[in-house]
Amino acid sequence: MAETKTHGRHQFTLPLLAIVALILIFIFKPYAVIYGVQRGSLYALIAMPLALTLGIVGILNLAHGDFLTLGAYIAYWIFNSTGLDPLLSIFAVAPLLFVVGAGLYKITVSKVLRAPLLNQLLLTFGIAMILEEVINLIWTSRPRNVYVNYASASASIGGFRFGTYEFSYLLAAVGVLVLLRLFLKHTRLGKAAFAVGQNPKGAKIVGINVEMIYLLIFSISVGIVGIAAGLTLPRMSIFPLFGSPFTLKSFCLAAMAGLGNLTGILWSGLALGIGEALVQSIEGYSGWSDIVFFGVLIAVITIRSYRGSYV
Amino acid sequence: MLEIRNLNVYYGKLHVIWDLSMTVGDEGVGLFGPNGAGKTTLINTILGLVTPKGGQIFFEGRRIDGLDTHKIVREGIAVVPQERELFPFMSVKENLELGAAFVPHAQSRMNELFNFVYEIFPVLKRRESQLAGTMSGGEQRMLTIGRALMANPRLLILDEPSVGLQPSIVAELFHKLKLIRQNGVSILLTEQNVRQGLKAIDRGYILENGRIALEGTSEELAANEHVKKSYLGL
Amino acid sequence: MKNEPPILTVEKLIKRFGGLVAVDNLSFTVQQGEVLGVIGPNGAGKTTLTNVVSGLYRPSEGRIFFQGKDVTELDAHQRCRLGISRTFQLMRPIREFTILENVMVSALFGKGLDLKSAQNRAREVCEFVGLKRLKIPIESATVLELKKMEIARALASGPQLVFLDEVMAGLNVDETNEMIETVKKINASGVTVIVIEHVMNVIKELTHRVIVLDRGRIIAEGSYEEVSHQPEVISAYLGEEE
Amino acid sequence: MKKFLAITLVLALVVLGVAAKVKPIKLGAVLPLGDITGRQAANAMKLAVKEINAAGGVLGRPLELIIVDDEMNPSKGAAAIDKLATIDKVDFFIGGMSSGVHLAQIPILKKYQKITVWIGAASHLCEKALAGADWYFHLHPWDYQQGAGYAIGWKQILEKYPQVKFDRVFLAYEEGAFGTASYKAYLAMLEQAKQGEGPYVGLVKEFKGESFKSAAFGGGDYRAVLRLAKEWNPDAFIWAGYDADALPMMAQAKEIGFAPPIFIGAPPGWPADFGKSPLSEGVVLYGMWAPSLNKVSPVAEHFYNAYVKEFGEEPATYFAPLGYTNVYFLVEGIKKAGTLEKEALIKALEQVEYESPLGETLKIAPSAVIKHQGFTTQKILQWQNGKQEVIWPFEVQTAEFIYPFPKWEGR
Amino acid sequence: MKKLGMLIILAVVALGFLFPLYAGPYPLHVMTTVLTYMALGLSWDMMLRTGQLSFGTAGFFGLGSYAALLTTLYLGLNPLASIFVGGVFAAIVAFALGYAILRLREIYFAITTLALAGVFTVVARNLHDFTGGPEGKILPSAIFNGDPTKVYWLTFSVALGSILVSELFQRTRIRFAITAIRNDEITAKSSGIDIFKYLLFVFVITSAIQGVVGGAYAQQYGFVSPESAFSTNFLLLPIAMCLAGGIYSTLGPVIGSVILGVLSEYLKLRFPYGHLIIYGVIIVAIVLFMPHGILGMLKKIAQKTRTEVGGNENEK
Repeated sequence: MAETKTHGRHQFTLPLLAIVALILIFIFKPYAVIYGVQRGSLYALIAMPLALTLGIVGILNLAHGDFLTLGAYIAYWIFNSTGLDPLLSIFAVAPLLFVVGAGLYKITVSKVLRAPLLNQLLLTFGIAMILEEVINLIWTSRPRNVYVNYASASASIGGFRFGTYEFSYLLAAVGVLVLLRLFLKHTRLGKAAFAVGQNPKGAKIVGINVEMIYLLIFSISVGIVGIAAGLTLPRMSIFPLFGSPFTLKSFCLAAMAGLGNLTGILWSGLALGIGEALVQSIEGYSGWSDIVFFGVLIAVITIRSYRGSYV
Repeated sequence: MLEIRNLNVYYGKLHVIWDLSMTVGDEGVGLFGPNGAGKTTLINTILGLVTPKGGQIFFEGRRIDGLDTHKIVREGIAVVPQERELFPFMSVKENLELGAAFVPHAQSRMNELFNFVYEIFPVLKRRESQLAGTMSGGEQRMLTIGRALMANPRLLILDEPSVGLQPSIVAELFHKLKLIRQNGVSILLTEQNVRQGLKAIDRGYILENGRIALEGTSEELAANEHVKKSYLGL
Repeated sequence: MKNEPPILTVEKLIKRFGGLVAVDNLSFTVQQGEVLGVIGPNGAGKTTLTNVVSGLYRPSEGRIFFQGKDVTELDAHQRCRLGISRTFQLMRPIREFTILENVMVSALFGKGLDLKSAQNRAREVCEFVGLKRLKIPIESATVLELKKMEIARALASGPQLVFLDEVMAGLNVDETNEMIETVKKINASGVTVIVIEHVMNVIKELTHRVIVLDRGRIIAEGSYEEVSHQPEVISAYLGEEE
Repeated sequence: MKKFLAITLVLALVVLGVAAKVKPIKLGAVLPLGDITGRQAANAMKLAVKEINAAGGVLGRPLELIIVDDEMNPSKGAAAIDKLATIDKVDFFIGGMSSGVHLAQIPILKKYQKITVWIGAASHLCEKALAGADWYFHLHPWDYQQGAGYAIGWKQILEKYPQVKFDRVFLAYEEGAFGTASYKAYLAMLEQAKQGEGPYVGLVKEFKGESFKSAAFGGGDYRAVLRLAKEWNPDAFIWAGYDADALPMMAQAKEIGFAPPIFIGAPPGWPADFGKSPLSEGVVLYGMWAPSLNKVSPVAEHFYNAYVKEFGEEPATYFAPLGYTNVYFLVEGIKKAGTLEKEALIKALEQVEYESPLGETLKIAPSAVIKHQGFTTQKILQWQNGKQEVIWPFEVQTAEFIYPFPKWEGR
Repeated sequence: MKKLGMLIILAVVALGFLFPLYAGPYPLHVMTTVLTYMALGLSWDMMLRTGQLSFGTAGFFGLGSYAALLTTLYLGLNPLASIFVGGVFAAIVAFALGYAILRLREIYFAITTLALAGVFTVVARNLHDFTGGPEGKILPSAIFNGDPTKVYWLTFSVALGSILVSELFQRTRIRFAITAIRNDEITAKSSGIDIFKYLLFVFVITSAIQGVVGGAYAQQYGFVSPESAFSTNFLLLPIAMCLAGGIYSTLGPVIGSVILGVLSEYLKLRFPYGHLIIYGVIIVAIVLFMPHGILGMLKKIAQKTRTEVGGNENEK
């Protein structure tokens, strides 16, 4: 879970370039920036817990997006039976998912901690399948929605009219990031988790209960997904495969940011979100927007590998 | 302080430690023997990283075999493993802090322990904010010992502390171990460099093929013919 | 021996890692058939030097000549095939292979033999270094066996020059003595050897010539007797005691 | 004694008779059971079979329905046909949903040449692959037929409601096969119209299309395309996507303040809660069926009530009444032919006129490529007060057309 | 002992080859699918043996599908020849890309191959006129006019070919090279192995196999579209099958694909609703209780019985 340190001038030139690019885009395609920031922060919000699990527990969770689905259905169910606002239901969904995560960790994940990466992939792939199909059996494939008035609220500033709800993704992403960083840097438990991520054996011999940390981090990650679930529910349709595309996106963001770099995930998410929104706004070429995602991803990873190779 | 009774350890079908009994009191104890004799296995077993098939381990009268590693460490045993097992992306200070943070009887005395460690290894004080991963091998070894001391242990276990270190550092290291010993910390160490090792301990065991072949005070061992020939090269 | 062209020539070699200079403007030669010792404090750049000469790292500056040929731009596997081989301080066996198979790898690819002859060659080399249990999996091998396997692998590719990086570390006196004999045998078979060690006995026993590195530079050069009495060496490396 | 003999004889006859009757007519259905469409179509088929068997079966024989899941996977769907043909030895194939799966099934269907009645697979690619297959009956309108049908509908609506304008049409289509096919069909027909041919002559004067990524495949941000549409200012805005896009599309249109006079959604199905949202009011949709048909069609009403009673849920997609129709249509044909013999049955099926729960009578006629096409048009409906009301065809109209699309303010 | 093994192998191959003669069309169809996954799984496993986890299986499968179908469609190429073209095309693309991406390792390589497959999909979807766009392209008729026996034999040959290549990898010096690379690249390099050459070689060969399998699949149905050709089914299912059977071997993927392939079909018939839940549970159970796959478990059992019978455990 190390924040990778780039030293020298690069530290300043890159963000500077990014800011210049952002201003240029904003002048020509202001909406692309707004939409991009909104969607990008959602990607980041969902990717951060995945990266957390990957970095500390060392598990690549293919069922990550399906926890989002599960959380959204729980929020939906709460809404339908009690009328509780989806945003408020976060306070129920996140703890519930935390418990689900803890249970799954105990029953399955803890058994494959020392297994090869591939076995972990297969395990979480199986869990993803079970989650998707159970949800499908209970709620069918028919999409569900929750309508709340504020989800389509908008604001106008000087002739710009834009939706405000999705800025909650940005708020949540920044909030989660700040809290996670505070947790990892400044609490005893967080430091322990950070240590476990770097060297589990070393952590054991200084008296850290590594198993407990794994359980905690895995459950926290799943719990954070519950926040995203509550936030997206008023804005999106949910269906059994609703969350699964986010697994891939999160996985990509984590790789792009560099393993364990939580702040980098937010930046990567924003960059990809804006890139996507930009291509989507070009008439006749919106179908190519996916290629931005893959293209930027490949470019970043390849360039990083050339720079980072020790030969 | 530490008592091992009739310990048997297997790796799969391989019998690594045979019916081994030994004790460590308020003293420095050395564990010598050729490669593959089972020294590291024994240490790992004491720490709960390896589960024994039979026998008991007591620490200050309490049975610790079967406990999880972190619980054993919290009982008051600290270890300096052969592979340093540091936290490379944390500073020297953070590494030291973590040494104490999870051990109840060390937490409250954190400042005192910092002073103690910095006194023994002034270099750590100077490098306080350096990332552990960027330090040289010798410095990392010192940091590992420092981290173990931060746990305010009553027993400090060191596994081959001198391997790969330059002669001047090795000499310094054993000098420091004496200092630590004088502070009332019991020491159990394994060492190939028996000549140096004997200086830091009061008593020693020779471990061969998973069994104790010989035991005695450091003087007795130094005078023993077998030890002289095989371990001291005389 | 002195008048022959050197087997290895290192010229003004520099290796930087970011801001750190691990090898700093190093020049030396190694004569065909000699045993050269390289000693120095931890972090002096001994292993980096091995890595640069064997091709794992590209030098930042400087040139390396092997048997008169400039090998600076060649990859590790190419240098291995030319005749430079090495062992690793932290042993790096192929965990899924048996001892024999580990040695076979370098006979196959370093020497370019076919499967059958590679196996024969591997057996010969293992016998040469005194390995007996050839078909055991790595996890049941002892440290001594692994060290021998490292040497056997380095020899199986048929090298002219071998780097032995701390092969004695962690061995007791008996084991060390056995290993010294082995290295002598290797040298006697015509292979030039560069020994990197902390164990001073070994350096004393084995080497014809010693270079002492400190912070990437040569601070002393000569026979063991000569260098071990130089004050710089004592203060930087040996320490005041003994 | 005589009495005993008589009883034995009667009993034996009954037993024999039952034994003879027991050999059922086997219908093999292939459907995606994991999807709501397939699941409900399967339910409706079961319902139809149950009803028919309760009424004494066909030709004195009961029906047996064997359903195999295609898992929306082409090779699984194709294998299912083989399984039904050789293991279950079915007499007929029914079912169908995805065009992609069907394309893989067509070579297998051709191998067995059994009479096949299909309710899904609207792609013209399938139609092309089925050229000359006279044993094949396709009930769902082909993609291009749907487009043509809407034109007829809108023309009639324009006549009835003169204030309605349909000159500038914007199509937002999802970038996958479904949406792209719609877009291409529109382009082709408008091109035709320029030559003075086809249903769109005199209807749409200007047309523009742009794609979006459906929420069903991880997309769900429509604001770029909606903004484009808003700037273009169309009379009618159509989106061709999936049910998952429905409500978010409305919410985002509201967000950017885009309220075209006609707001049309053309997904294959609608999400469960769409009607509950005030954003649904006034949205026009294309479909084949709605519960509101109960008001005008007794068959529809019967089907609806029977389905709800049997399964305890509402039929949510028109594939439910289609599945029901699928079985009844075939059975009507068998009754008419009085035999299962292929040629005779094909002839009979060509003659069948089945009054379906879809609110129209099913008749077979040739399409552009194949000989046996069932329905050719979809209906134009509108969400009103949370329900789908039929606007067109006027024969089954259940509510007046709300025009223009109500403003966003206040909802 | 060795002779007996050879006989068993020959018998199994013969049984497989003659399968159409004694099995009905349905089992034949299921086996054809199984063989498709088997070949994909083997190719993925071969790449994995170098230590490189590829998620590009579906990508090269799709490239092969498109190349085969489009050459038949536009150039009128013989379908059988077009399958070969599918393989060659995938190999060429792999060769070109390999230079850029084979420096990447572990998760970065995996993600990049996955992203490349994504790029292929987007390109295929957006070149409307050439590839048919999202709707895809269809041929007038499937290969062999859809004759299931011939289609089976075609797929059987492809799978058998993959098995042979896989065995070639296992029995020659290639095994030493790629196992060494997988375990420790630095050791491999220092032992004289040209790592990049071997990685590129294996990447090209396995991509070619994936291309051929894709070509055969496309020709089997005479149809190609982005959704079907680049379906994640062709990525995840072969991986699951390999892991269930046991990785780093020829037999593992073969066993895994047959067992999981047949099992999934059986479950579907037995439990029309929710069968995928059971399938998922089985996968989870395999990971938890058979971490080395079915093959690994069989080996363990065999070892146990051997030692219990009194075999010499110290040798080997």
